[in-house]
Amino acid sequence: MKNLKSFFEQILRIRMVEETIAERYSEQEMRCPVHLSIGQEAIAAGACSAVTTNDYAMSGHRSHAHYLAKGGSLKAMIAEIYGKSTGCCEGRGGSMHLIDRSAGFLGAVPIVGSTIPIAVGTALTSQLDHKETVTLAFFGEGATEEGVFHESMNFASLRNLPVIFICENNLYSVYTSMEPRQPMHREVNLQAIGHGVEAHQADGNDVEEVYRLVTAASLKARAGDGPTFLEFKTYRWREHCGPGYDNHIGYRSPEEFEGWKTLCPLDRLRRRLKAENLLTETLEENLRQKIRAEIEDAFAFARSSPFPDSSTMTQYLFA
Amino acid sequence: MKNLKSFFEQILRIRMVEETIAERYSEQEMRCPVHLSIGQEAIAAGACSAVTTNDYAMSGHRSHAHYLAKGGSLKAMIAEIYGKSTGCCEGRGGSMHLIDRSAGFLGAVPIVGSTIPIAVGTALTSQLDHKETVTLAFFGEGATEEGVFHESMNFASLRNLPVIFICENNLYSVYTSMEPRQPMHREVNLQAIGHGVEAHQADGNDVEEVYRLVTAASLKARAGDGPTFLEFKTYRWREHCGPGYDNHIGYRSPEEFEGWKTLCPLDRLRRRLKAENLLTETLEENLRQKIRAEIEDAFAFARSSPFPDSSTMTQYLFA
Amino acid sequence: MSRILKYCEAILEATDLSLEKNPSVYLMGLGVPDPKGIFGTTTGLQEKHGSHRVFDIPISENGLTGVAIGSAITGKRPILTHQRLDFALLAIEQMVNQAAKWHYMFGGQASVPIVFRMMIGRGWGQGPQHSQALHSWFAHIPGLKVVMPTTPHDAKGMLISSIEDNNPIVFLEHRWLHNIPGPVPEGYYTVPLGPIRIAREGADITILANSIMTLEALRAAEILEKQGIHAEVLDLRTIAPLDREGIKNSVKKTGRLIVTDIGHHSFGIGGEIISSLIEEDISIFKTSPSRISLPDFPTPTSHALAKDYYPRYPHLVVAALKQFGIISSLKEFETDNLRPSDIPDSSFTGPF
Amino acid sequence: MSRILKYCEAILEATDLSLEKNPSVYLMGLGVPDPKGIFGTTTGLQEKHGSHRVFDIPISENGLTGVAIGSAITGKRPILTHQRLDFALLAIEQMVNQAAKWHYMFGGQASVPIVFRMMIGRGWGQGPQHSQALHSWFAHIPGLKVVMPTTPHDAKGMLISSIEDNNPIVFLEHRWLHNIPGPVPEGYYTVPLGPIRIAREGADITILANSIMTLEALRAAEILEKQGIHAEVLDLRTIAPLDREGIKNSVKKTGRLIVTDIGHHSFGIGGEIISSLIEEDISIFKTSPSRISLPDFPTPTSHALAKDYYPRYPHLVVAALKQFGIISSLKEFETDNLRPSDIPDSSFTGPF
Ligand SMILES: Cc1ncc(C[n+]2csc(CCOP(=O)(O)OP(=O)(O)O)c2C)c(N)n1
Ligand SMILES: Cc1ncc(C[n+]2csc(CCOP(=O)(O)OP(=O)(O)O)c2C)c(N)n1
Ligand SMILES: [Mg+2]
Ligand SMILES: [Mg+2]
Repeated sequence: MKNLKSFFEQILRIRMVEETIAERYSEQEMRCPVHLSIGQEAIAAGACSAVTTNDYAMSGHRSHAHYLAKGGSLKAMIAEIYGKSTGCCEGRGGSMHLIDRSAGFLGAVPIVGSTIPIAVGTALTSQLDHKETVTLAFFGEGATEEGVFHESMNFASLRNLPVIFICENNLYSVYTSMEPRQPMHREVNLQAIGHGVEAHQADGNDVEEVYRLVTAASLKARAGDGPTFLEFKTYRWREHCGPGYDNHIGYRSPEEFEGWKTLCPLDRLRRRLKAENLLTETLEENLRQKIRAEIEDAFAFARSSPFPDSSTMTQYLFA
Repeated sequence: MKNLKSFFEQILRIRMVEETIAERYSEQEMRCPVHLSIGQEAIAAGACSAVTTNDYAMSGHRSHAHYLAKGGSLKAMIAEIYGKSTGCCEGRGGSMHLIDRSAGFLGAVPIVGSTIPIAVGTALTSQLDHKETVTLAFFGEGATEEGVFHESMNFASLRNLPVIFICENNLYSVYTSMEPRQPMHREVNLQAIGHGVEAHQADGNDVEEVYRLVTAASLKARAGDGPTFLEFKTYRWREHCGPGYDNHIGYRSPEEFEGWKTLCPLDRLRRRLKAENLLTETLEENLRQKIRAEIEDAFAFARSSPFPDSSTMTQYLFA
Repeated sequence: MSRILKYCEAILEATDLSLEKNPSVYLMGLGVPDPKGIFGTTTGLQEKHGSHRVFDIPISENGLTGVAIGSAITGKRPILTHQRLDFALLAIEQMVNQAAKWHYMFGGQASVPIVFRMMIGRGWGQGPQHSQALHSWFAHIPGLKVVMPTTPHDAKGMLISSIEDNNPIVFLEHRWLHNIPGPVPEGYYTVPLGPIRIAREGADITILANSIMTLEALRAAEILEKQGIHAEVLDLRTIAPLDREGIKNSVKKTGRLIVTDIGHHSFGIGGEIISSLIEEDISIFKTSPSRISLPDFPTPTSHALAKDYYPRYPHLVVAALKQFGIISSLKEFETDNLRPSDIPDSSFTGPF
Repeated sequence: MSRILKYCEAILEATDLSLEKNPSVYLMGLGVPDPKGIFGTTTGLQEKHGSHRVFDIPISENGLTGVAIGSAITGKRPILTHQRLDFALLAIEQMVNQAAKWHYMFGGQASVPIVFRMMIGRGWGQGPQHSQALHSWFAHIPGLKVVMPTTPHDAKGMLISSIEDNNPIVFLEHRWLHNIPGPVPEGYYTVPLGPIRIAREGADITILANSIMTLEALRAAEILEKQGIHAEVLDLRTIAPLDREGIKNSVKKTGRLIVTDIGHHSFGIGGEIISSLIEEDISIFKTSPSRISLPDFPTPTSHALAKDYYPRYPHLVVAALKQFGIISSLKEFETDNLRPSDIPDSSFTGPF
């Protein structure tokens, strides 16, 4: 088992990065949609801790946590959100298109479900090349409504590919609950069973459980025993897109939100660490300071970086 | 239970129609691809016998049996295959695009899986209008590999729609066995369970069993209790597309074919009827004569019908 | 007639009236009944017309397009929304193979009255996958009509016409038009699908524009007016069927043409228009016509890159002057570069 | 150089050589290893190169396109086949949103070397859903290259170039070309993507054709020759990037242009070509250019309807003569109406 403290640090770091984005968004310098992952960080942290830098991960519109947990450069991410030439896509992508190939984060795009088959394709390469690489495909429960998710599951199951499907079930797609989207009489992960893929449902705010399940799935995948589907229940705290909260607009209740806040993955881990005497206020404060410094650095970097010259718009059309 | 003799007559009629098409195809007057249903007729006959003319059915490339069993005009079908103006699409569709709205056969098209969501949409109309109509969606096991099949299942399950998914599992898609297409460790119908849809697997060459299952599913659908998925195992005798046989070209063994021939749905029913003293050689011969006459009539009608004038090509672009 | 509504309100009203008038009409799409109501175009409709006629759906673009078709061939008149055209690329098979061809391929036996409402995104980092305008694609497909109103007046009247039409209609709304106000008559009225709208009369040069580019063209015309050039601005509010006559009449008069489009340049709609004119009349142009459209690159996300990606009125002015032999530069006409180029108006502060 | 192969054999050989040369190349598609081997273009490849490099797939066009992309960004060079372009409409999202834009939107960090081989159907009742040629769509999308060879020589050389290319390539094969023989060099060679091929030189009129229409254009040129008109036939074997220079050079010489295309007329590729020329040079045409393409209807199935749906060489002859002021009728040039119009050659007897 990985160090609990490293989980804590990862979750805290993601949380602080996201909160900083939220705070500063109103400065109107991050001029692109942002889908924050606050409340859902434990899944990214637990899952990415269970694999190595050589392994792959891909994600969708809500990808900051996955990118960071996988080891993507914070500076390049913030610069990308600022639209700068030092961004991870040199400004061509923004928050919804993160990539850091050196960290094995092969890309995120905002078309719901679309990186799922692509992730499966990276696993095909691993299998063809007899590499031990495992691919993590991160997506929301909404993505399982897309046909391409099922085509991907079928192919991964059929070919026994080393891919782990990590479904963050945060109960909503934008402002829409599950009710008009999926049958209430079956759990999301049952869809995987339909494809003959081993499936589990677990608490996505329990980083240790996430880590345990992804570790098992990756061992299995590396052994050539195929894909696993993991459904993690969690909750998005902030508005679907943007820096604020949206519990007041009517699609979900403030009570529901408050209820989930008590299940905060960070608080939970803090309590656990404190109970085991692994964390003190001072330790946490030191950690926060370190992270704060890193974040300030990244924002300073982003701010001071040059904008891409608009004439470079023509670059990268063809390889 | 419907009259066993009527099942026999239906299957025999479909068989004889298909065989006549096969026989005469080499005359080069049926100038379009044909996907014959010989060997699979019991599913069409059993399923369509379980519903009424007011109910709907839709299908794909291999639709002759479904169209005929649902009560589609034989003349209009043969004329369509001959490319004549009296055809069910006035020559615009051919064998792969059958329709007879007066019989509730709302259409068949040759893009694999594409009528499945359309069939679900017809069931949505029935539900919205509080009609007791049930829709039969016929397709092959290959169509379950298309994402749109899953999107359709999810929506039908979610909305409890009066649609019956009838999957004819004939083991092949064109010349490809299941092996490179679907995981062997799960049955086709398990996919329906994944969507919370009641599913059954049964012998598709047993018309009584088909009838029983579709009757139950339609009662359930009419009662507002939602969709059912039925997987019927069967076998296509002729080549995937065209009038001949293709057991010699190497993708399946002549032995496999011979094995399935012994499970012929028509022979099986004949034995059953004879055992119950419901059929004699003479009775069958009379039946054949009657059907033969109907078929000759239809072919004569098709042959003597005029071709559409090529200037009418411009008709029907917009409604 | 002097009642002022925003474009989004005009869409809302057209939908409301259509739901009221015809019980076969229903409306579905991701987020249709949610608090944001598709940029304010569907707000309150579920409460008013019931959840059997106005409802949210799963994220299954292709499947739900098929569902719309199935309900259409059994008597319904669905309106299906896509918050971005880019998402509808998942539904191309059903739209193009099925909806567009159904009436034709089945010999006219069943029609497919569906309105596909799709939004075209722009600005605030929408980027490569939230900003595509593929009207030229749809216009290339026999059996589809493609509608793209610019004004609130037309948005309402043409949406009603589209809902009344018995064919599949691709109805495209530019995100930057939704909050623009304009006069909208009360009650139920239609604006026919097909004819161009003469947004401004002039005899010297024709600027054929569509959607948001019509507004840029009108600004360009004002500037040109000051130079003594009377530009005629045509609003190509229907891409297919194309009003070839209406376009020809204007160009016959002016002898000069700029086609400006919100789609990519190459193999876009401008080629069709210019080519059709010259095929019919070799001497219709006094000088080479021009096309001002999006460059042949995906939309970059950073506003620093996107600012010169989207052509605006100065590009039209420069192109027009060039047709009169006057060489000018964009900078001469950039009067409003105080407003950032990635927002529709100063009230917009993100995030979507 | 005098070795004769059929087009399908040229494709097979190109694939075989590429699989041999580059271990990253692999080939997948419905029926790839089956007894028919995609119209003879993949026969024997699985036996030779193994089932890890040549394999059949589920009927999941969109998903497998994503799989191809995923493998491409991790070092593979997939070739994905579609037995009909019409089926690939299910995969548009992955092709257009993802494959075409990947390199651009991620700042050039990963390329997507994929060849999408798609067949364009025709004849023997292929009908509305098995015969679409949507090259103008793909050509409109920045980031895609669109290749459409006519001869076996080019089929081999351009397929090898496509496989070597680091970008997503839409490689279109007309079903009626597969059995046509022609000289094909031995061994590994490339034909560059881009430049047009001058299929026949002439100074009087340019006939710009593609795919199977190039053959019709050559027949038309022969007939025109007899009338003293020397037609230049250009084979537009690459639609995107478009060889604007090559086209211009020919039209500058001849002053006359017919664009003939296997796609629908409106908003097709002809408009782009004609329009680009006139934009650059208002006096390039001596007379109105013309487009001969498919009418704006879905393909009807019955041969009785389809026979006048597809333009053939007489249409080109009549259009060419018209540009010289000579009015003629199609019938004058119908020399081969003994062969039914719905088959590629007399050996074809159905069913597919
Ligand atoms: C194909 C497609 N359809 C619709 C959208 C609009 N959209 C953006 S995010 C989102 C919600 C997806 O929900 P889920 O997958 O559960 O992810 P979450 O936002 O909850 O993390 C939707 C519908 C899209 N981006 N792509
Ligand atoms: C979307 C699509 N992909 C591929 C094809 C080619 N195709 C025609 S029939 C067929 C076989 C489908 O198999 P199945 O659904 O099991 O039906 P069967 O032929 O066995 O009755 C295929 C792949 C097609 N028509 N449409
Ligand atoms: Mg969600
Ligand atoms: Mg089958």
